[in-house]
Amino acid sequence: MGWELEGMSLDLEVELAGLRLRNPTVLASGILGSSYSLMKRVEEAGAGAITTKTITWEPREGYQNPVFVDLGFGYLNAMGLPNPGMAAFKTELKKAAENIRTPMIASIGGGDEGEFMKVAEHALEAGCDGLELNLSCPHVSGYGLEIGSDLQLTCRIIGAVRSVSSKPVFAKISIHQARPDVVSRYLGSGADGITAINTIRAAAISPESMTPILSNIFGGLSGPCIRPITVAVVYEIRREFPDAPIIGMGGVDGWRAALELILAGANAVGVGSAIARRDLDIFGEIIEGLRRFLTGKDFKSIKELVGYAQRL
Amino acid sequence: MGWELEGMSLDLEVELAGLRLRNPTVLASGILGSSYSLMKRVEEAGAGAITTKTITWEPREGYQNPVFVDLGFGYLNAMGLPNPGMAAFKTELKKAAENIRTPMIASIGGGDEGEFMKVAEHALEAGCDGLELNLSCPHVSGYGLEIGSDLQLTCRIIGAVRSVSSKPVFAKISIHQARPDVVSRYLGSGADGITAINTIRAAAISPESMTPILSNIFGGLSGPCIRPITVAVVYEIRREFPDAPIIGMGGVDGWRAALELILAGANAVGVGSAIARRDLDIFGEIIEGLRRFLTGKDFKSIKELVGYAQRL
Amino acid sequence: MSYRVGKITNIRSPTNSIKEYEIILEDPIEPEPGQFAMLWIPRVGEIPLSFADAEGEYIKFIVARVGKVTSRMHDGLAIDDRVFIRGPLGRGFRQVSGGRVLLVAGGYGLAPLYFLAKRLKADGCGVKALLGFKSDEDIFHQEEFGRFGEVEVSVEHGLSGYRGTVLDLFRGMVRSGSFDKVYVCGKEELNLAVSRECLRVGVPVEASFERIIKCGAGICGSCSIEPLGLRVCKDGPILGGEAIAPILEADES
Amino acid sequence: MSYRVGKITNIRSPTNSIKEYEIILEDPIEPEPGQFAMLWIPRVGEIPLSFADAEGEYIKFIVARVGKVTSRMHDGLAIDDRVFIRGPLGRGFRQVSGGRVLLVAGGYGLAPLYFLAKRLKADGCGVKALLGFKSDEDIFHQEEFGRFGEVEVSVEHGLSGYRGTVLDLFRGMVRSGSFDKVYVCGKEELNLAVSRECLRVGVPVEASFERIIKCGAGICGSCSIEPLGLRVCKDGPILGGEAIAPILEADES
Ligand SMILES: Cc1cc2nc3c(=O)[nH]c(=O)nc-3n(C[C@H](O)[C@H](O)[C@H](O)COP(=O)(O)OP(=O)(O)OC[C@H]3O[C@@H](n4cnc5c(N)ncnc54)[C@H](O)[C@@H]3O)c2cc1C
Ligand SMILES: Cc1cc2nc3c(=O)[nH]c(=O)nc-3n(C[C@H](O)[C@H](O)[C@H](O)COP(=O)(O)OP(=O)(O)OC[C@H]3O[C@@H](n4cnc5c(N)ncnc54)[C@H](O)[C@@H]3O)c2cc1C
Ligand SMILES: Cc1cc2nc3c(=O)[nH]c(=O)nc-3n(C[C@H](O)[C@H](O)[C@H](O)COP(=O)(O)O)c2cc1C
Ligand SMILES: Cc1cc2nc3c(=O)[nH]c(=O)nc-3n(C[C@H](O)[C@H](O)[C@H](O)COP(=O)(O)O)c2cc1C
Ligand code: FES
Ligand code: FES
Repeated sequence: MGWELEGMSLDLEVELAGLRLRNPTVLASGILGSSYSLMKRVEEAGAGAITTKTITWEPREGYQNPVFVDLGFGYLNAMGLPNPGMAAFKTELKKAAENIRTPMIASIGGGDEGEFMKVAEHALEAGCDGLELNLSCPHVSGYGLEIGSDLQLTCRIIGAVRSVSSKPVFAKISIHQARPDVVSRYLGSGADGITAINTIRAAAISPESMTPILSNIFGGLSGPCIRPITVAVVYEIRREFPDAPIIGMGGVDGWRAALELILAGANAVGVGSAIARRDLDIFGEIIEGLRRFLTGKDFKSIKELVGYAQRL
Repeated sequence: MGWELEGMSLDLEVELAGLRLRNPTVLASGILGSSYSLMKRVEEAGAGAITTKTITWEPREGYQNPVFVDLGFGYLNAMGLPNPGMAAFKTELKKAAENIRTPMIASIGGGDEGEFMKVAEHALEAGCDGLELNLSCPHVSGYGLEIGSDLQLTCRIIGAVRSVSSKPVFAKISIHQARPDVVSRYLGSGADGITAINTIRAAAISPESMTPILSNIFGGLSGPCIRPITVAVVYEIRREFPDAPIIGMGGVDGWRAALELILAGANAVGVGSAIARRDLDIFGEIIEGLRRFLTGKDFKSIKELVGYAQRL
Repeated sequence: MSYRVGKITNIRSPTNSIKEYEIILEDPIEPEPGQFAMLWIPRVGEIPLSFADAEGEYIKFIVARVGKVTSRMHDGLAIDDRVFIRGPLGRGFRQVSGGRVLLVAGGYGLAPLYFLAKRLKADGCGVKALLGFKSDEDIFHQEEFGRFGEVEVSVEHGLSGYRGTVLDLFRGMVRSGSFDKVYVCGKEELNLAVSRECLRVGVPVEASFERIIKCGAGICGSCSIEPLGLRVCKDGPILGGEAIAPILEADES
Repeated sequence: MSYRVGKITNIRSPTNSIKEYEIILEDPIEPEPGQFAMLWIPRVGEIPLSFADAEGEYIKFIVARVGKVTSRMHDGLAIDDRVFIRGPLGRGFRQVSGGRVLLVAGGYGLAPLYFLAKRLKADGCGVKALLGFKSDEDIFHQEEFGRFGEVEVSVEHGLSGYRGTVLDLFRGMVRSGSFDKVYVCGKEELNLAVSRECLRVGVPVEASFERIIKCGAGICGSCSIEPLGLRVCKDGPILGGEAIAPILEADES
């Protein structure tokens, strides 16, 4: 591509498994990444890369309301992977591939190797710049973490998708897969990078109604409250795998949080549920904050900060 | 025992694997349970049961400061299981056994089966009313979760301690062991009940210093922010094991939080790091709040509420 | 906590398919007209409802029987029952102060406009409301609107008021050129038709849109309106002429 | 966030083993005399220090060279360096207003008493301070205390002031009966001996205690004082006569 994205400037630019991002912010999967028009808005807000909502082969309705709880310190959601299915999503992906210059990573969901493969192939055909395998959604039966809990199956899926993909493949993991031995197997099976972490299985009960709040009872916890967990996961993966491309996500709610994950070892940081409180302005705030920090500390590039907290 | 504890009243009384608690509050392990005098204060504050700090055979210094971070929505700690070792701790346990009427559960730490056995035997000799096996501390090498990650070893330890104990044995688990298959193996190996959950491995990095805050880098996350995770764990264990005695802990910071865990399925609730903000008054506040709730809703006993949120 | 608890203090059934719920919350809230709440009925579901009124702890919802949750509400809710709400959510109407204002409501779309009329009147506007219904039995809230200004009612089949759609009634009226602002809430076709007309004659307009609301927090993407990806729960539900123009264009093409 | 960031604006070395650090924080805090902070030096450690002064964003610590962290502070910290603090922690002195007050300090124990003297003087108390040191070269802060009242200094080996321990100096003084309250901060033996004397002659007394502080939040149990399990970081560091009496009893038995 011969042109430069607006907002591209050397100080914040990062390279992620071959993708070139104008800045280290990445829209997290499941957040506004369900149509071309929404992704376009996210690009305009400044995101360095955009991940789509997880796409399955068949359309999925998702769960009944309530599907979302704002807990103050974080959020609980059980959307149930609603999406129009690959056939319908492909139209959006194609429009996005044509009109969005920020790298677009398609999040792939599947209940077995075959579904992962089919969805991945179509996503690549539609022109996405990378794939993220959802091996970690903690509240959809037959998908996500239920696949991710089977190490052999997961490695087979990673290997199979890798073998058909010309674009980088990220394995998106949960807290339960955040162990050096598991990550090592994922990388060994062909994952080009790691996205960490997905939401953590959780629930909320209202004392007033004496019932669970989510219609699905179980959901996933995100937001600031999981950031310390994300920091530990990213730190440890970076320590064990000095060269692995890592998208750190979980609890980024501003530039300080983004910086914390970068210092721990993330090459790029996902922005997800914080948009509920900060809206799309959060991308600009993170970008500005990181740039101010770099300047104040006399660093030339954000790349110098990746894993900086590990220096002793 | 022929006498009644002050504050014993039928409405809040619970039975926990044979232990009779005047109310469902339990002091969590590692919180003020390191000397007789502190445990006495906790009894006076109203606790229904008291868990000691985790005791190892040899004395342990613990980690250097900083060991504790108040994150607002929760707490991060890496104490490093400091304790004076079983020989010195025994004096405190004996004083406590003589002078404290609230059931006292000794938390047992060990790096192998032998250490668990030795510490357990001495704790029983000293007169504790129950044992809790720490299989889940997430930041001490060779202890806690490092033992708990080995299912066979863990089951052997549970079985061995069970075989020498006249008192109930609780297996204290982390989020990673909170799976029906694992819990089922623990119960099958002889655990009388489950304590869930321990802190979650986490870390914090200061953007100002660009270093980790804890001297040990990794610590455990506790407090309100992990409550939704605890609720899901307790709910799921209760659903799968209708009769298992469960001490739910993680994020209890008042009566509403305690009630949430009880409605999810906990027979008793641990109170830990919330004492940092609420001090010992929190026991009275929980007890009063639960009593008011029972009265307001015309329930006769808190036992009726255990797992109530699972009714459909 | 995530939800505020409210207690139902009054229920009215102005028509067969509409119920009004008066609710007292534990704490006061300050919604703007046009904003909405997610109302959760435990074990039943959660739906978006516009504030039809609000004052301190007091709020009112006007609910049409449509499907699962609204039917369970109509059939099951009683005075003293508790409901759970989160909100206020979304962006409300941008109010003008002073001037002549026209409100156009289709059916239960009058809910946010009633709340708006009350505020506009207090701010010194001259309010005229057009309320459209299917038939005579569906008419409600005519007198209530009367307290804040003029009211005209239209029915498609019946004898009361104007005979026809509220859109027809509106068309005749807006060309008079005597309104400084038009607010509309009804089915999407009504919203778009009224907006198109206003854009044509150059009268500022705002309309209240509906989509399936899930998160209500602007993150799940469920409530997006094409072609610009405006989220009903965050960028809306009230959209102004500039935001509606591209929707009209997409609609026409 | 967990820590407040402070910037060192001034460092003084009144003696070979003592340094005073003046620090400006980003936001003002309001510690009471007797309260303490946990001071974190990244990559070095974190230790408890009493506020020796505080006013808005300005705070002062007086630090004796003792071991690892304090030595690294003495040798490594420079003006403009940043430090991290959490606090104020613990319970401070309960101040009297009016009356005659005696302060008894052993070495760097004068830190919280200096802050207290300043406040007491402002509240109209007549302040007398006894500052005990090992030898002539250890004397510091004598003039500073002079601003708030009378000062007497004791040295165990040397020529300045009273020749002996500050305890001996104190003993002679308290029997005069002319003090309404005694505050003491020094080694545990000094605290206990002074308290014992005060309890005997019936003068209200408070002392500042030290234990190993880890969590600083009252939960880890590290800082417990026997026999009652009082936590220095939460119930203290300042304890009054009633709390000290059982410690004295346990000490004697
Ligand atoms: C911002 C906003 C404000 C609203 N204000 C009011 C109001 O004040 N009074 C009122 O009566 N209604 C209002 N509605 C519409 C109301 O939310 C729906 O009628 C209700 O959700 C239907 O729920 P149900 O379970 O009864 O129907 P369902 O059984 O779920 O479905 C029946 C029909 O309603 C549609 N529908 C379902 N859920 C929604 C939803 N969340 N949003 C929009 N359409 C839906 C379905 O597509 C289906 O065609 C509002 C909607 C929005 C988006
Ligand atoms: C509430 C409180 C207020 C204090 N205020 C001041 C003050 O204003 N000025 C001042 O100079 N000192 C003060 N201290 C003492 C100061 O905290 C210790 O001197 C310091 O922690 C020693 O750290 P180090 O790394 O230099 O020594 P280390 O190398 O850790 O140890 C040297 C010696 O000091 C003891 N010690 C270590 N850590 C502590 C600790 N956390 N608390 C108590 N003793 C310890 C050790 O047992 C050892 O004997 C205070 C202590 C407390 C508890
Ligand atoms: C409403 C919502 C929907 C989500 N949907 C998906 C999804 O479809 N696929 C996926 O891999 N992760 C999904 N996630 C997880 C996020 O991508 C992210 O990993 C997690 O929320 C942590 O980041 P945060 O704290 O910034 O939100 C979703 C999260 C939320 C809050
Ligand atoms: C300072 C601190 C020390 C702890 N020490 C132990 C311990 O020794 N053994 C153990 O099993 N759990 C220990 N825990 C975990 C608690 O017992 C509890 O499981 C956890 O903190 C969650 O509960 P909370 O949110 O109420 O604090 C410790 C927790 C804290 C905060
Ligand atoms: S309902 Fe989720 S974005 Fe609007
Ligand atoms: S230092 Fe932990 S209780 Fe005081």
